[in-house]
Amino acid sequence: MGQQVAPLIATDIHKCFGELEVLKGISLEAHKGDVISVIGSSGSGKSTFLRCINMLEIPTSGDIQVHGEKVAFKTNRRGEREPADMRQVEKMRAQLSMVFQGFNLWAHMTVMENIIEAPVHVLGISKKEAIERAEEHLNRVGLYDRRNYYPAHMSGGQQQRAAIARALAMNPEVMLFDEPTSALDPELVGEVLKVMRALAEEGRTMVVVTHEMAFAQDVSNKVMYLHQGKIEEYGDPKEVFTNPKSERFKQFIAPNY
Amino acid sequence: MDALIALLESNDIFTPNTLMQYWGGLVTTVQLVFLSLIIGLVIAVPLAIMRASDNPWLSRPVWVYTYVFRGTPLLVQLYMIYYGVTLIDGIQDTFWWEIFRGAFYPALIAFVLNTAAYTTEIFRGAIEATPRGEIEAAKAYGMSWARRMRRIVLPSAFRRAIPAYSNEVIFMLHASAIASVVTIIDLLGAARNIYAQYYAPFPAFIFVACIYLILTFGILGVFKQLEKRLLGHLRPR
Amino acid sequence: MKKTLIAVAGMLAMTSAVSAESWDTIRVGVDAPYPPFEYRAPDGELTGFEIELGNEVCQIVSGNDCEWVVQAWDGIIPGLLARKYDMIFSSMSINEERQKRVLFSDPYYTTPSAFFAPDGNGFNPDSSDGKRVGVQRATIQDTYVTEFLTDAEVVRYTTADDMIVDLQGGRLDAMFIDAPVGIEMLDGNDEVSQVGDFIKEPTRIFGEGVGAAFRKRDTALEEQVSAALEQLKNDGTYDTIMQKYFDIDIKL
Amino acid sequence: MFDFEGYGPSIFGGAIITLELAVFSLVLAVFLGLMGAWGKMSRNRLAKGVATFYTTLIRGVPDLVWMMLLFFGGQIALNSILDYLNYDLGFNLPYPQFNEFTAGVLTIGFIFGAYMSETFRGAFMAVENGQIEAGKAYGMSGWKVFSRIMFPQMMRHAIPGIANNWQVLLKTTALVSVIGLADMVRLASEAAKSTGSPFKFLIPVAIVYLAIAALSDIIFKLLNNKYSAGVVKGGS
Repeated sequence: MGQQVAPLIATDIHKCFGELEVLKGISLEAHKGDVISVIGSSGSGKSTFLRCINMLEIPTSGDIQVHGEKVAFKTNRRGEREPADMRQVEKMRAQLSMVFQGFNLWAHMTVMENIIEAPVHVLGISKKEAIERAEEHLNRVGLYDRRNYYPAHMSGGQQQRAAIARALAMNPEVMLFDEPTSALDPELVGEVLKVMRALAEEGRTMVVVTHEMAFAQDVSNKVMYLHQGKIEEYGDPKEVFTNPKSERFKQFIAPNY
Repeated sequence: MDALIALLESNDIFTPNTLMQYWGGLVTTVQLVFLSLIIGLVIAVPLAIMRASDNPWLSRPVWVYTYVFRGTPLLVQLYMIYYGVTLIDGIQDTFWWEIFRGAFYPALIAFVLNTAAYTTEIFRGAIEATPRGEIEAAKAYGMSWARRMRRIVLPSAFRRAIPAYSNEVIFMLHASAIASVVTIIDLLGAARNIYAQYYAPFPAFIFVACIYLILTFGILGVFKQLEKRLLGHLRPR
Repeated sequence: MKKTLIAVAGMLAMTSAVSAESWDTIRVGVDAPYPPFEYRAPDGELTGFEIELGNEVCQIVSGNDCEWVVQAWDGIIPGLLARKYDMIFSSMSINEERQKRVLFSDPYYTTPSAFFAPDGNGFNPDSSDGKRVGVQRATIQDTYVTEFLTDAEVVRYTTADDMIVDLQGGRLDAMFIDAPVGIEMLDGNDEVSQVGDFIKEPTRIFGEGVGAAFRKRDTALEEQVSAALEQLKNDGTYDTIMQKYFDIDIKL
Repeated sequence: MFDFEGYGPSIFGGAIITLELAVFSLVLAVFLGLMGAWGKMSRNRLAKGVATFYTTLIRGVPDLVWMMLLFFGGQIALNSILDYLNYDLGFNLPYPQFNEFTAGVLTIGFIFGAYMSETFRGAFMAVENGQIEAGKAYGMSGWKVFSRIMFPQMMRHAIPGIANNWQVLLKTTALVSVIGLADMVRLASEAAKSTGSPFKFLIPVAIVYLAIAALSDIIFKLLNNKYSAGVVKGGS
């Protein structure tokens, strides 16, 4: 534990869908500059975990702490857990920006409008300033000349880079990536990974749910392997990939060697 | 011009007098349809949001309203409102009577309630068709419910609703012809007067059919342009 | 059920041949309700002065009752020309404008027209500025009001009962209608009464009484009907029927 | 509440008329709709032209205007032709007569035939070409392909459209009351006017319409299931 408060702490997250328990107590602590890859086969709960972090799914139990502020919960009349204060959640979400598997750009807005939407209307930044910053981010992801395109008129790779620019524009504490390359054609994966690699190198705090083993191994400084809602393996990728403790993880990474 | 007047005077039916009647009818029809649509639209937006809500206390009453008004003939609704208002106790002595005495406002109310019901369902469909991902993205960026509605859900739903809504506009234009049943001299009302005056169904009704045809395709043209402009973003180039 | 069968038969056959000359049944156009001349009893059957008189005429000419076809007033002459029926027996005043289109029998009754207004609203036909006055579209009353009450707002109705409802509901300041019809329809209503005298002038508009109307080519039928009417007026049948419906003498 | 002042039976009779009118009109509309769809998809330019003209014209003009035009005008047009033949040329042809019911069926059927054309055209186009080719490949005749392969598959796509048109058609029958046919709306509104209590008669009429609509919903759902046999329903 450093003196600095970790930007994101998730403690003992459980999530049940009806009878089915998808997450069985997962904790994660992201310090400034951490790049944490969350890997696992499909159904392991890794996406659900990410969605619990920014409360798109409400964790059945466990706590989320963003920049030292704990999200408060209450129990509603039907006995379900829900956030006590939606405004707190909204504030918290604004500090964690998410990049989705399916891009989820707003289809009725151009790239530029997508990027400045939340900064202007959630953070309250002036439109002029938002546009200036957006241009900077667009340059960074290499889409400046596409700023007035609508999402439907761009390739998947371009859309995902635009979505990353949208996430950057929030100036987030932590960026969450939910399988950002899974919906892309193989030849488009590279351009998105390149952008993510650059972000990692400049010290952004990132939590990345991914299937890209190379990214997990080379770029991240921590790897979390989930199996059936539990952490099977956690640690430095150099350590974990060369010397796995878990038999399952061995099998999981085997095809890559 | 002289030739035109000579032509007008040489036939029974298309005299300057009847053409003025048609013009008056056109103005009334356009007023009725335009006002109904605008007011109907304003009512339909909040109703559609309620109707799309998960809360049954909000969505059920709206469902009942749209089901009844979409499930019964507009003519029956018009009769109920037109004849019904006179039964309100003492309304004849209030200033409201100035408004409801003529047939225009009762008809307008019937049309508004009818079009609002259809429009509500059109918008509900469009709201529910908003891609889930886009809403999740809005949540993930810290937008509140109201902001999500205003900035993401409604703008995209409005655009998606345009094709269905253009049908509703045409439907309303055509439905407005029943205003003539309660003494309103709209386009069809003018045609019925002229027909009864000269016992000549063909000139009277075919002429008015042509005006409706022009209005219909005019409206369709405007909506085509609107679609091109506002829905271009959804079509891959 | 019978109606259904007729409808189905009509659908299947689409056509029912009617020859131009022989008259087994005469189809007669009538605008109902227009009491006491023609109206529907609660059981749905048509009845009234003209219905009874018409059936007598049809009995003489064809040996059967008339086959009544209800037709709103504004479509009644086109309906005749369209052969939806062969005769109009529906309080149609004989006047020049109509004689251009149809052939009339000898007149069989005459009635004046009159204004009716809710009591106490001070309506006066001579100062009708801005008043809402109801008439039936394309009637002689319509022609009169359009010509003489130029300041009034003329509201035209397809049927008389629509107009009465609006008069009672307060939507109209007055209506101008065939006097016996007005009196009959407002029977028992003590809030509406006749305003001014009976109006029968000018003859140019009000014509010379009411006649049955035919297509111009059906002169033979017209002669038979006129003869039948004459016979009924002479043998007392006419008077018996008239006394059932009227306190005044309308025979012509 | 259930005192209809003696008008009950005649209004009930009107409801039967309304229903008959709607059903016969639907049959005619389906027939015209199939013809129209065939015309629109035909390579024959005349057929295509006629079908397009028909659907465009119908959809551009209000139902009530069509009714008045066809009801008042249609017979006159027919009769003036026959008048000319009979009186001036000495023929003795019968005059076909359309009563209000027949005229109503013809008018409504004619109007909704145009809407049905679009429904059927869309449905025919939704049947995959491969299905037809497979039929041909097994030596089926053109009619066999149509009746055994095309039609049953087309119906699955057409049923939602037919259901929708039916619901609109049902309400359109009310307009015939304006022309003078003694349907449910006509009889109820006459009763309403002569008794001065509009709601007493019009609300039951509205309920009958809602009931017919709800019942037809169920019937179309059953039909839909029948024609959807073998179709794998996709998840949401």
